Amino acid sequence: RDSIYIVGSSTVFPFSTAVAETFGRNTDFATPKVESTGSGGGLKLFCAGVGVDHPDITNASRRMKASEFELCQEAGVEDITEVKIGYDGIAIANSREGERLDLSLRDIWLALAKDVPNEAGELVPNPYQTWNEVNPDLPEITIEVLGPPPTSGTRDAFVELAMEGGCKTYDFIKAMKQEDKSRYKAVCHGIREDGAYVEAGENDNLIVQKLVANPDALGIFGFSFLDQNADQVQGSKVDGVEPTFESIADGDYPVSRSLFFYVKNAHVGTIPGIAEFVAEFTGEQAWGPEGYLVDKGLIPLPEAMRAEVASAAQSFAPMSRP
Amino acid sequence: MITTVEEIQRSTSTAMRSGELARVRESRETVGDYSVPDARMRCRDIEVWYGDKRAIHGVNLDLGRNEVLSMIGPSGCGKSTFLRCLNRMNDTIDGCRVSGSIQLDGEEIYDRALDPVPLRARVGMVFQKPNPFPKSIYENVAYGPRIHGLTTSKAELDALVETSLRKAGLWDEVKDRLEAPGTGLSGGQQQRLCIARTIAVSPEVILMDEPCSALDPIATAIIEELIDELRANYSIAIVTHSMQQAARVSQRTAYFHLGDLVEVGETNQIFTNPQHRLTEDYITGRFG
Amino acid sequence: MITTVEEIQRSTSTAMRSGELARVRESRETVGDYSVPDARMRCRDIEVWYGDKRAIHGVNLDLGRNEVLSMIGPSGCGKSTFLRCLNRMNDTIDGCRVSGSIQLDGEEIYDRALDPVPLRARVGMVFQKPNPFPKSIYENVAYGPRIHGLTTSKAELDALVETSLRKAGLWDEVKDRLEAPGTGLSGGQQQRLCIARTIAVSPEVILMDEPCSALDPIATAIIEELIDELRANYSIAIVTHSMQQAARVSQRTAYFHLGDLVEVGETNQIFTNPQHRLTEDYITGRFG
Amino acid sequence: MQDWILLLVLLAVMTAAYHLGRRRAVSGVGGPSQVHRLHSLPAYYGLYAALWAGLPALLLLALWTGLQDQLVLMLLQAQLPREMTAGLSEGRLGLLVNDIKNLASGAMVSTEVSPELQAAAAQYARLDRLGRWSMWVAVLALALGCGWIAWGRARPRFKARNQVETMVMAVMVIFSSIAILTTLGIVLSVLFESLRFFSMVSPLEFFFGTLWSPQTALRADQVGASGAFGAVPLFTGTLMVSAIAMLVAVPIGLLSAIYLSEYAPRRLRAVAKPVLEVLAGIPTVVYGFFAALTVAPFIRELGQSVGLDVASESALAAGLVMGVMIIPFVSSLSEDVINAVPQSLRDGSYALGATESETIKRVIIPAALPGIVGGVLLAVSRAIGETMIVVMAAGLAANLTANPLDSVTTVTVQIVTLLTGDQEFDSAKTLAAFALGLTLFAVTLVLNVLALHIVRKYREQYD
Amino acid sequence: MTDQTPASAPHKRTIDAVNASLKRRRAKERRFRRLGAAAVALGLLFVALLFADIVGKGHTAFQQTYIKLPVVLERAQIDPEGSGSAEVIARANYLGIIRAALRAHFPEVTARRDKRALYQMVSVGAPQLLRDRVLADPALIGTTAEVWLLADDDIDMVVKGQIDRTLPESKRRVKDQTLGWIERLESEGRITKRFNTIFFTNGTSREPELAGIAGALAGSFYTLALTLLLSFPIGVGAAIYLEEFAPKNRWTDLIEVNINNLAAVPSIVFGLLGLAVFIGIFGVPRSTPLVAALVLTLMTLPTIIISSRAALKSVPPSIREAALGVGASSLQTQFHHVLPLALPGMLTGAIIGMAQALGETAPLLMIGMIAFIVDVPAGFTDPATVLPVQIFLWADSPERAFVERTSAAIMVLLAFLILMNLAAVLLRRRFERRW
Ligand SMILES: Nc1ncnc2c1ncn2[C@@H]1O[C@H](COP(=O)(O)OP(=O)(O)OP(=O)(O)O)[C@@H](O)[C@H]1O
Ligand SMILES: Nc1ncnc2c1ncn2[C@@H]1O[C@H](COP(=O)(O)OP(=O)(O)OP(=O)(O)O)[C@@H](O)[C@H]1O
Ligand SMILES: [Mg+2]
Ligand SMILES: [Mg+2]
Ligand SMILES: O=P([O-])([O-])[O-]
Repeated sequence: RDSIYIVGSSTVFPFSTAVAETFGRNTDFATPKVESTGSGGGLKLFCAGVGVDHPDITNASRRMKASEFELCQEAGVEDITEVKIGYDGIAIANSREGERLDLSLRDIWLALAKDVPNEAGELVPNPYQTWNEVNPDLPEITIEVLGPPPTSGTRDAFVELAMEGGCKTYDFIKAMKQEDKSRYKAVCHGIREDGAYVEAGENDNLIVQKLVANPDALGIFGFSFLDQNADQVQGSKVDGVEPTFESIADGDYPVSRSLFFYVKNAHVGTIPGIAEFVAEFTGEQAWGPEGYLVDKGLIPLPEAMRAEVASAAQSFAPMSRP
Repeated sequence: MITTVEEIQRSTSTAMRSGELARVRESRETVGDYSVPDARMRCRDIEVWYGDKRAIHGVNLDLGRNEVLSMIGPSGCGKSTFLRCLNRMNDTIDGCRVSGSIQLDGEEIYDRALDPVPLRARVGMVFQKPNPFPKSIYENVAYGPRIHGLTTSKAELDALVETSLRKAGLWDEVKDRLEAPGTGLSGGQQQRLCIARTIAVSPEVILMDEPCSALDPIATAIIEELIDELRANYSIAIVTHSMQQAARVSQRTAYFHLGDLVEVGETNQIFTNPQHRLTEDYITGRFG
Repeated sequence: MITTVEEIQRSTSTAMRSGELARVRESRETVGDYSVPDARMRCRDIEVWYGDKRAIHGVNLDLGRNEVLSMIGPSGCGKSTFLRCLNRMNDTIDGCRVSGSIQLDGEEIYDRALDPVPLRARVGMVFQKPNPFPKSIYENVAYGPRIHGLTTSKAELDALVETSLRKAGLWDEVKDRLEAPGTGLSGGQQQRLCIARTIAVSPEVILMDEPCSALDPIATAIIEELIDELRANYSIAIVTHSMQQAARVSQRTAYFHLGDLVEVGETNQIFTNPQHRLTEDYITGRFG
Repeated sequence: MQDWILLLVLLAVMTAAYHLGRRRAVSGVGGPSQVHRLHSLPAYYGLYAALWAGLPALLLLALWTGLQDQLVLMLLQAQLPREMTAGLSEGRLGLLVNDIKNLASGAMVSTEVSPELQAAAAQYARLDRLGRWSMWVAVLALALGCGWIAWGRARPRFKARNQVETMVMAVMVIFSSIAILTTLGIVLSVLFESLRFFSMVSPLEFFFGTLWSPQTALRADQVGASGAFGAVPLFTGTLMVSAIAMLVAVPIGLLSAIYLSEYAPRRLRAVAKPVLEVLAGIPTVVYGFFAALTVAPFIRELGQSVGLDVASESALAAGLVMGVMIIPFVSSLSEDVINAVPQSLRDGSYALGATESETIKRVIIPAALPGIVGGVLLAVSRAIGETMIVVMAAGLAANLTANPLDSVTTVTVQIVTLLTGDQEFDSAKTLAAFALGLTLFAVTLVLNVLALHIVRKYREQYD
Repeated sequence: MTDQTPASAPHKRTIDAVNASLKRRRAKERRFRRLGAAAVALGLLFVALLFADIVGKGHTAFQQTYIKLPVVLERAQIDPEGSGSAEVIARANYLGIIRAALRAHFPEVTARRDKRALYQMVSVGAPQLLRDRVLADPALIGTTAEVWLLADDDIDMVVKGQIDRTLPESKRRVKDQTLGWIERLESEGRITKRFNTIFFTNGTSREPELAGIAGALAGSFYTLALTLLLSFPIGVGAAIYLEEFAPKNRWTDLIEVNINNLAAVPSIVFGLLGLAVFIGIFGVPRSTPLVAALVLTLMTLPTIIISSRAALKSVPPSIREAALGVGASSLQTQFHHVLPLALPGMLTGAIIGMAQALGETAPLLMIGMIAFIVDVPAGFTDPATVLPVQIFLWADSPERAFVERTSAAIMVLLAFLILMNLAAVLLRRRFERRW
């Protein structure tokens, strides 16, 4: 094998392939082969062992879990370099024919949670049918949100950032975190199953198209799709912040998550081109604010962080146990 | 002992006689009167083509009321082809074209406006190769009455099936296995089943293509008796290779040869005093 | 005028005579000597079942060398079934079981070790319903010689095809359309084609199931002549409904009735002096 | 590359064996004029020799090419200098060897090329060549040896045809058993995971539970509100979507088949049949988009205009489009068998005064039934196995409903989403995919047994 | 109609009954026939609809926008020593040359940000294309040539009207400034649309304007060739054995049910099987046409076997008897007589099975075919992807320009399908006959 073998997240796939292509074009190395297996599937393949048959790099739209790290260690994949490459904003959008919404995290949680507090502060099954029941400032349209299924990394991020963020605004629930962590999570992460939240599969283009067809519906998808389809859909403001490159990069927009890739250090120096590939990926021309990855919709890390991550990545400093 | 077709043809050039008689004997026109008064079916200038091959060359022939007309002739001379014209069965053969006029009770059957369905209900047919449906014996016979709605109750239908099978002489052999498939019968039984199937719809004209070819003498007798009985109300055209049978059942006989209708006339006359040389050769080449 | 099967059966109970003669006439065993010395084929205790239905009840019968054996009997009595046992053609019917012993030149043909392929090449068959291959006429006849490698050159094969078609009396009718499909022939032509196909492989034993049923007298004569000629070298079993034909071509005749072999003997004797009452009834019910 | 040449050489050997075998048999009886004295046609003797010359050698070739690399690498590893391999794990050794291979084949190498590495690369190239040459020798020797033995047997009394047919038959038996092996493979590849699943979730809940909630904890740090594994809604969903699809496909397919084979002019038939078959080849993504963006909104609007509450994802939309997709399964296969019904049966019916449609309904269809059922079964199967359309148009919500206007999900869809999303291979959630697969397998098995019995009952044998 | 004597009661009944019901039956007949015609029409309509949809969306992808600029190809920059060696020429900084040309054409653009926007009008692939151009024609060095440069996908979308110029700036990806440049270039006749050869010669790419279908096409070709090679003989062989030779008993019933059941196994499960058996046990390399073909073979086998068996069943038994009767062995009977008659049905099975295999993605998911592979595969063991997977991936890409390319890829797939089926369809027509 003389080419790099990359697996992993479908969210990172567009960025990873863009780098791979440029790398192939601009160097004498063969263009890496990039498989889209999902973060979990990628890590599973990655951690299966060291050797030509195993991937060199895996992409992930979340951090590697401790259990996965263990798995790697057991299989002899000891030194792993973690590279954080930037952010992916998660947009909550609707058709341009509809009204642009200004949601708070609490609104989002109230609209989509399985159980919500009533006046008495008890948790009851979510009674809200229209947005203005959630918040009188919002228009009177039915709550219908098209979003990814639980198997998707985007969904996890959405739940953790948006839902939990809104949920925490209730003090009694926040207090629960200390007392009964699992109950806290159940309350904050539970998404209603009565049809208001529609699990729409992982094809974000389809969600965009469905929003166009149905102006009352909201959709949850990656920022790149909002960027590409700005003439058809508009991102709702969350806590008053519109999803834009700048707001996400600055961390003002609250619903965004970090993207990573992991390198198998044992393969560096034996599979040709890995070091060069990492250098390409962590170069300014790629992931900088004016790099080509930004055109593909990647939200770059802040400058200082980029420098730090790049030097760590290019020296292949092994990560510690997460 | 034997006269092959070849030999007959060779003899054509040698055994010429002179005068009127000779002309009749070698006529290219049909010898004898092919028309009958008040005919049930009247065929004029029938030509049939299979692709480029002409199988019937301008045949004129009438089928009278309450008569049995038998058609004889060497194998491959066009008997089946002609018979199949009479209920437009040739329509189903790819590349088969029929021209000329065929009238049933004065009505042109090859008229484009004519519906072949009632035509075929009126002109029934028994095929040369038995073709029972892959259904039970009962269903085979009940099929026609069912589609035409001839009976109103199950009992009536049962009775009709029984009578038809009885008339075809098959009842005793199959009465306790009416539910068995018709295709599991012996050759002769299948043939009788097809006869029963045809008479179950009581057509006005019945075309029978060698209905007794696979039958033993006893069964043959039953069928011949049936034909005789049917004649009272219907017209029947029957193709047969047995001249004895033709003599027994038919009033008129037509002799075909290589696509031509060579001679037609009273059965008696044809068998005792054929006019055309070909007919004579055929008749006298008879065995038995 | 007519004797139906039913009437025959009814008469059984009334017309009883006494003594030895009566016993023979009502025998449940086969009357006459079914065996011949130095038989080509020897069948013993043949029983054939179609599912639960027994079609042949313990038949013993020999087929001698250079003889023509004809089998007669009412339709559905099991003639075809019996014939099909002789070259294991019944193997192809689902649910058909054969028991007993059949030997060809002393070799058990139902032996598991025996390859039915050479058997069928040695024991050829003409089926009751003509079944030409949907190929050209030429290919129909050439097929057998081809698979058995009977000819070494195209010319030889052409010659063989021609002789076979000539012997079957079909050559003149088809010689200029050998490439036409065999299924586009008339009924009688198809039958002769199947005969030509069978004799093209020169089997030692030929089984013919009503080979002349669709043939006119002239064609019949040609086939009968052929049979006579073939007898010089081969053994032939022929099923026929025409007693005249049986009398003309065969040396021995077997009479079947409802699955039983009722009587067997010299053809002359069977037709002039039948021993069993059923045989007599059948023979005397003859017409013509 | 070399393997291809070897394959060609092998082919040449087979051709030669054919001719030699044939010749020997023919000359054994004294020339071409005597071939009728052979047991079988001369060609069979040739084929016999050719098959023996070819098949074992091909088998060896396949095995050798499969194993050669591993063998060479093993040899190479054994011969590498101690200091290079010392302390290397198997995986790292593999990487080292990979480097050596890259070097040998002239591809890019990751590190500086040390002399040892260079030497190893040369050694590898040597070994590889040696391996290939021994393969040539072994394969050709086997081909010639077997061919020679077979050639020796080509004597006149030798039952060459039977031998060849036995070989062909054996090959066909092997082919037939592939189906069994596939089943075995499938069962085995889902069984253990299923068992693990059932050790976590009670089968009772799985088979009779009416709540399927994918919102279970997939990871330790993610907690779902409800974790329910009642598969009933999935099966009812599958049933509904497939039923709708069949309601579209069977009438359209069957009627098309009938029209094309019985009524249509030849020209139309020649064109329409292959055109309809294209429907089976359009990627399901396309159908999915079509269902989700054209059909579903249309149904939704239609429903709203008559005052019905229609979910934006509905079983109906998915079922309809899926029905279109499987039309050719019914139409083409039925058309073939309908066309194969002998003309004499049609004639028999027409002669009784039946109309075309009566003939079709009462004679032709019953006679063609086994084949038609085969096509329909294939269509049902395809409907059950289809994912993309359902995901895109019917959603993923496991509703237990009998309303086709609701959103439903199917077993297959759940299997695919569970297997392609973020997975964890020891959580009940991912394992559920395997359990679903196994259950679906069992359920369809039962349905197929029923279908077989029904077909047997109504089978009509013509001729 | 008939004026028979009353004695002929029975037949009078028939024709009367027939005539009485004829109208109804004829109406039924007409209805049935119309229903059939409607079904065919409906089927064809669906095909037409899908085609229209696909072609309507995809036909624009066969054109690609180019921008003509005067490019200064200074010898000093490209080949300073005048060696004329291809290696030196290939190394030159064509990106810089192109950028210089852009700057020269739009001298008013000076701000860094604006310059960046300006550079982005030309595809990142343009330098490489320019290099190839210069390599092919070294005489250009030292001249100022008018060169058609590949435009970026956003520009392409604007020129093709996929991005609405009349929308307010905030709702568009292409800003007013760029739009102004485009309009200027258009008015100067420096923008044109040409046939998109890149689409047919390139492998995939993340840049829509550079993305091509060649890799997927080659992958599909290898995969399906192998699938056909394996599945048709195996399927037909198994069908013949099971239908004609296998003893009819419980065991063969089991096999029959089992094969029907395999047809109902979701295709992704075949992917699991392939992953476990072919990749796991036999070590077949991932993401290759070889492993895909093995999996797809298993998936299409049931279809071929079932349709072949149906076809064999419909051959009349009398044909078999006829062949056996002249002493053909059962195998000869099959191969000489039954097989030719059953071939149309078997080919139908193959056509449908292969169509399914060609359009299938789910099982390939499991065996690593959902991958970004730029190089066009050259064999059965090269990493490859296939057309439906490429379509799946493009359909999931955010770039607007991939929408039309997705449809164009579908058109290519359908063309492939039609070509693949053509031979089979013609062959089938030759063997079709009635008896
Ligand atoms: N395939 C079959 N399945 C079931 N029963 C059958 C089958 N073939 C024949 N039979 C029955 O077996 C008996 C003998 O049939 P066979 O065909 O041998 O009669 P046959 O003597 O040849 O009559 P025919 O002169 O009418 O041809 C008949 O009662 C027939 O119904
Ligand atoms: N479908 C067909 N296609 C082409 N030629 C045909 C077809 N059917 C019959 N023929 C030819 O037409 C001629 C007349 O055939 P037809 O079947 O009418 O003969 P027939 O008199 O019934 O003979 P038989 O007594 O043998 O049944 C024959 O030469 C035959 O070969
Ligand atoms: Mg005829
Ligand atoms: Mg018989
Ligand atoms: O593929 P994902 O893990 O990024 O959803």
